[in-house]
Amino acid sequence: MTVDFEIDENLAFVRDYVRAFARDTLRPLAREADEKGKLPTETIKQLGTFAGNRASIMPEENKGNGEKRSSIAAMMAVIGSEELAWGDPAVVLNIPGPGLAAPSIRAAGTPEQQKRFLDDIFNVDSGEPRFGALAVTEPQAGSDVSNVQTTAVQDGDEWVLNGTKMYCTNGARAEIVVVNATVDKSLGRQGQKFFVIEKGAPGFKVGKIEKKMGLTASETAELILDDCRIPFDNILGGAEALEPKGSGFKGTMKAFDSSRPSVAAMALGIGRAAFEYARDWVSSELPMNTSFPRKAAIEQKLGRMKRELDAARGLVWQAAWMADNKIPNSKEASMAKAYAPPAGLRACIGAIQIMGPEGYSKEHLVEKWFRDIKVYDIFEGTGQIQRVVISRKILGRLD
Amino acid sequence: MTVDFEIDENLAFVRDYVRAFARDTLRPLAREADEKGKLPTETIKQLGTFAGNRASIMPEENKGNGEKRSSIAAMMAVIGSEELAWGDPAVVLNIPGPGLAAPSIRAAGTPEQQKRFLDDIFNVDSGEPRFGALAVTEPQAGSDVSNVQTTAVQDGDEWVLNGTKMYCTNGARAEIVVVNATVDKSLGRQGQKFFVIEKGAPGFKVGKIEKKMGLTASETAELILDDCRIPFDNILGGAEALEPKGSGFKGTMKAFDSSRPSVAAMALGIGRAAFEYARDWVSSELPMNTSFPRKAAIEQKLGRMKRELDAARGLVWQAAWMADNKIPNSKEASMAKAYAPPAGLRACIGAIQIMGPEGYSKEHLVEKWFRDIKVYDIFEGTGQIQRVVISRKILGRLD
Amino acid sequence: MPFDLQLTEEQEALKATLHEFSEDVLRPAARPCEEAKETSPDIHRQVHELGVTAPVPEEFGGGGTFDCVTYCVAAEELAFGDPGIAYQVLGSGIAAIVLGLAGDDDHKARLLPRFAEPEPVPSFVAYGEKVALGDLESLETAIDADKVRGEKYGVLNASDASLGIVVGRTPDGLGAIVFEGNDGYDVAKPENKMGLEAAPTYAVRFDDAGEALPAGPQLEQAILWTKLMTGAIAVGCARASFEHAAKYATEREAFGKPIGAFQAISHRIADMAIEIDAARLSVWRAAWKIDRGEATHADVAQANGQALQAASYCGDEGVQVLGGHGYIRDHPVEKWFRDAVTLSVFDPPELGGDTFVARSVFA
Amino acid sequence: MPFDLQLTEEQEALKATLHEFSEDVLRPAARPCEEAKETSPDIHRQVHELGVTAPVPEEFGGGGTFDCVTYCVAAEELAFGDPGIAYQVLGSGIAAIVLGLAGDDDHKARLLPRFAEPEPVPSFVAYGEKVALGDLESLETAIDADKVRGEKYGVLNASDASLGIVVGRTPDGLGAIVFEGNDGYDVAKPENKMGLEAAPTYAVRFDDAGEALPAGPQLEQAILWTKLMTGAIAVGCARASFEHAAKYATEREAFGKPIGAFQAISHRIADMAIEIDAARLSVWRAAWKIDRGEATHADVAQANGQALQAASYCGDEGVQVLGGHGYIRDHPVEKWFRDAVTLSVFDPPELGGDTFVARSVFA
Repeated sequence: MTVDFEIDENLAFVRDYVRAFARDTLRPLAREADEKGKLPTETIKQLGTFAGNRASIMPEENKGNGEKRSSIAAMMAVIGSEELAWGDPAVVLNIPGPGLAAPSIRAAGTPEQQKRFLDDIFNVDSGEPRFGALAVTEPQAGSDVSNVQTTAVQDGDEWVLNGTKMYCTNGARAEIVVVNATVDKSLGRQGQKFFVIEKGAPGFKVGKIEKKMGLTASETAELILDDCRIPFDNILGGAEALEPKGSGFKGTMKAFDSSRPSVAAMALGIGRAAFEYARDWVSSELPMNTSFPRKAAIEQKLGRMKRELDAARGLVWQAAWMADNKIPNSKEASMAKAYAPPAGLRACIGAIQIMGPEGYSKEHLVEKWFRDIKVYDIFEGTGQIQRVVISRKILGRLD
Repeated sequence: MTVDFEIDENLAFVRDYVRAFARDTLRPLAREADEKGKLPTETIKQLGTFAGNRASIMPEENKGNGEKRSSIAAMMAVIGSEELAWGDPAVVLNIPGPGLAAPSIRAAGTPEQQKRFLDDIFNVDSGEPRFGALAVTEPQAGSDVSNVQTTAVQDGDEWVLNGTKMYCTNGARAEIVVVNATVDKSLGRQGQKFFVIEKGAPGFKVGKIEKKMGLTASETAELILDDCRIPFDNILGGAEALEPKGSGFKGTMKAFDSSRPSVAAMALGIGRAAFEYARDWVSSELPMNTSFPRKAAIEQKLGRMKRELDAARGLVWQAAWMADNKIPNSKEASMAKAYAPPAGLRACIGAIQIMGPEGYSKEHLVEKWFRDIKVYDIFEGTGQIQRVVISRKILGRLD
Repeated sequence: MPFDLQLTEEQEALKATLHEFSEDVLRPAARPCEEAKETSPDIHRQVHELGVTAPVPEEFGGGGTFDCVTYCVAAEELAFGDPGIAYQVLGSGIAAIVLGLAGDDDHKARLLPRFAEPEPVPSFVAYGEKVALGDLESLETAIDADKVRGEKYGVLNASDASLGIVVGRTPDGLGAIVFEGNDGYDVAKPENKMGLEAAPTYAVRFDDAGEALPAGPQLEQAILWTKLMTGAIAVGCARASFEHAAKYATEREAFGKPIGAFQAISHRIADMAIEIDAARLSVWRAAWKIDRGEATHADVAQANGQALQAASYCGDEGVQVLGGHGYIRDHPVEKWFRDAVTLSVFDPPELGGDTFVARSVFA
Repeated sequence: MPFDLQLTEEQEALKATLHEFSEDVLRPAARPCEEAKETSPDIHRQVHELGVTAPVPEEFGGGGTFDCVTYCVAAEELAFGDPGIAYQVLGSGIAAIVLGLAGDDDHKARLLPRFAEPEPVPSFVAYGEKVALGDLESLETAIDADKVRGEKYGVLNASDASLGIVVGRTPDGLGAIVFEGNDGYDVAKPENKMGLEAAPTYAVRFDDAGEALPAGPQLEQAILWTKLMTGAIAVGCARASFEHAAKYATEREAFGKPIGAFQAISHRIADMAIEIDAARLSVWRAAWKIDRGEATHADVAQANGQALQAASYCGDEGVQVLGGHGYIRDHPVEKWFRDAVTLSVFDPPELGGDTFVARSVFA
């Protein structure tokens, strides 16, 4: 063991493979998908086939491998995520699969639930693309995830859920949606449990599909639970989850923890895409021997973009490496998540300004990456929340 | 009345006069005073003579003109402060006078107190330099000025004060020191009153003289009140101050409010000194036709320094103009105070980096200005406290 | 008069009128115009009627002109309503200002009355280029007598303009050529923008003769006024984000309190307020110098730099304060952020603007 | 091996030793050495004995050498103790590293054993110039065969050095000339610095012949190692400020709570932690590339830029968190801020460093 910044051949293979997929398959779909706000079903199917045939193109983590992760799983996840987002951060969310439902089911589900909700549904080749989703956010609870209003009441061998969930990626077309709901308000966070809602459950309605600043090609749905009835067995962890020490809020939130480095890696990938695009544009459109006063400023800006993106990659890889080596990384995961999205955003804005009127134009992709990236500083914990996590790890809890 | 960025001939006269004084008298004293940590007594006397002969070189505000301020008093204060600090921010604090004792006495003192503590002491020409001081900060209460530990207990026709004050400018040599102390802890802030301690009062001791990062030529003293006895009449506002609606903490703190634009102006003056010094150094040492890659970066940095300093001046003048026009300016005064010191600090660091090994050298003054300016973001309310003030003015009190 | 920030009564009244108009007319029109990718003729006509976008002296049948400070006050207020519509309506009228300031008697008598008609004139003043954006000294568009050759970006109304002014370099300095009708240039392409969509713009190639405006200080100040329009709009855009975010911070609760009770939010609100005031004062100062005929490229670069920085900062923080709600189109903050960054390409401080400021300090 | 951030057991042990040494010896020595404007011989000797500042291969009588990553780990730890003393002791020994990496057999056999003696060798490696500070490509110092001519700044030990290496440009690239004794150059003046005062430096004029080190990739990597020393020290300096401020934030109370309970403080603490980790990783990456013989000027400019930025940021915020207490010399944070800004002139990202990074991206 010694400090080594070279990735080994396994990781390099993943990176190169995913990079090729991102370049050849995702990137060409980006503009049209952004304009139309979706991909043609046929394309989604094809993405599914590509992805299904080559399991390795999806980072391990997104496949919800839970305890089975190898010692480079987190590194694979961040390297793959950077490349996929570099290809296109919205199109990639259209690749069929269980998505964010997987980590929570793997983390808290019984073996039977893992088989039923993940293996049975997603490993079968139905010919139709299948999605899973996770719905945590509510209209009145963004960062404050403990303040959940959705309720779950047992009624015989069923649960009856009521509430509204927002910002659910692929929520409208998902076969299964994992939601959190409180079974006992008096217990606070401990009273929150996770449930799997299957498509077509009575009382499960799709509300509006959000119109967003960016990531438009990704479906973001509002989900309404109006006396939504699901089998009793759909509580994650089964009946044991209801016991005082049952797996609940905290356990499942840990699944989120491990996704922070990957989300940061995606922001890094978007920022890198913008940096490289601007660099190439400068090479071809603005020969460095011109005498424009802007030339030197552009050069300096590109250097800063690279420096900051490389710094972001350092933080992302550090967090992933710790995860792979079973070193607690909550602080470092938040550091990566706090740093990479703003660094990526600065790279996108820098790229737009470097390219000037071609930067704000939809003729090029940098404007799209700018619109896409902003949400990476918001979802899975805002930059503010990350700093709360980091400072508590350093200072302890003082308030 | 219309928008006009030109200062009129009165203000221009003050600016030019103070600028000449700053350039010819203060600046030449700067380095030696910094090295020795003080000025020779003879020099202090001379400064006092200069200043006494030309009342207009001290900003009106520092003379504590209270209600008598003319409609350009605040503008005079900020313009004068910028120039004086440009000359030297530490040497200028050695100009004899009542200093920060004046605004509090003018704001809260009875006419008799104003005569006794200001006019009688400071308007007489004793031949010896005379100083006044204000002591508010305590070891355990920096920003939290309401948490004052110093007590004042009435004992017959005297007050007995106990406590320790820190960071008192000219405190060791002051003829009078204004301190705040609590007469009744149960009343909170309302129980705080201000008192005038005269030199030689029994139980009044000077503690250590602080060694500071910068402003070394200015005396910063610890003051110890150990059963310090002063006449009953030395409570500012007289006996009436003890009545429930008596002038106390809040009223006197308002005197501070009016000093924020001047403190911001001083930071601006220091930053401008550094900017101009670096600009002139570049002109003479680094002809702009050299091909160093640094050239363009230096140019850009100088431009940014100027832009930010001019922005700071806009905010400072806005706050002063509002004061002169009796428009409540608490928010704008804090905006100036929050913005100017960091802008000035960036200018100082930028100047050091532009000048490289001559920047960090004591051969030039920019390193001194860097050391001097940092405290402007701390005293008279840290940048954090200013943002508390600003956001409360905008959002109301939410916590 | 000493230093003064007091608006005149007329300016205050105008500001109040425009503020109300912005709230009542522009805010509701913002999303529809954005989606239509143009400012609807009806909205454009309503703004035009207010008389602030294309001022014409009374002698030419107009409602009278005003100074650049007043213009910046008005532009901020319109942009507070919607930066995209403001960009369209102000940019469509600014040719009147250039003609009024820098045209000869014939230009004024012949061309200005059109702007006094109830119907807005589709017109433009084109200065930005692909690389030399706000950089008037590096323009590659060449003017020789009445001939102009070059390529401009961000040109409003180019597809149907009945009057256009193009800025370029003559052998001696800045020059400008007037085109009547839309002969004399080719629309290279429409610009499909990520922001300011209510103001459709075009890339345009010029290679023909028109009428030269008299070169000189008047023309230079008029062109600087045109450039400063960007900064004035940016201040309004910044303020829109700021006010929305501040209001939201008092209403939205998390962890049992309004989010504005958390310093991570409230201190950013304070910083937004600081940036806005700093920017406005910088813009007003440049405007005041234009009114005195003394503005330099550096003055306007400095003002625009400060204002574009404020708009981008407030745009970003405006979205951030709203969190997920800021990212969806139900709230306007995501739009203002896009508008701000789109505006920012015209004079970004870090990519040229500050260099101009620096060059002035060695004068 | 895949990507790995695990230090070896030897590195961990060294780090622990140096940390303890820093706490026990360097922290108490920091202010006295600063006031004396030199590192006391006793302290210098104690650090020298640790064997990390002037590593000499065993064949030349030393305790063995180690890689650049290890060096950066050690330098951070010493700088955590005191950046000024660290600058003096590391800078006094780095000639041994340059000779070991880039000297010919004669240099090694003749010169290296001196560094293995118990007494530290007063020596220097001089590269910085008045304008071209960290910019190795713009050096004006000219080397022709064994002759060197130019002026260097920030040269340690110049008044009594028994060995010095000066870096300059040959017609083909980077070159270095070794001087034994202190002939061959004139001390122009001592530099009276605002920070790093325990490391007295000088401006020095070179105009004489010495012995040329063999030019080539080895020499280039060795010079980059010398430059990277600045970044490694900066990380330690940043961490010193950070840890002091974090501890203070848990102890000092205001408004009834520890000040770390206020987000205005705690979120800055978080930002300091982020900057430090980002800087350390960047420095380690450049060191790892030096160890592979693959480092470029851009790699080191990038690492130094990140590290110097972290040191200045943490220095500033460290003072700010302590408020008035931060400004007085009773606490060390004001010193670390001065040290950080002094260090920063050698490779400031905004004044050249980022430009190098950019040039590498067009390769």
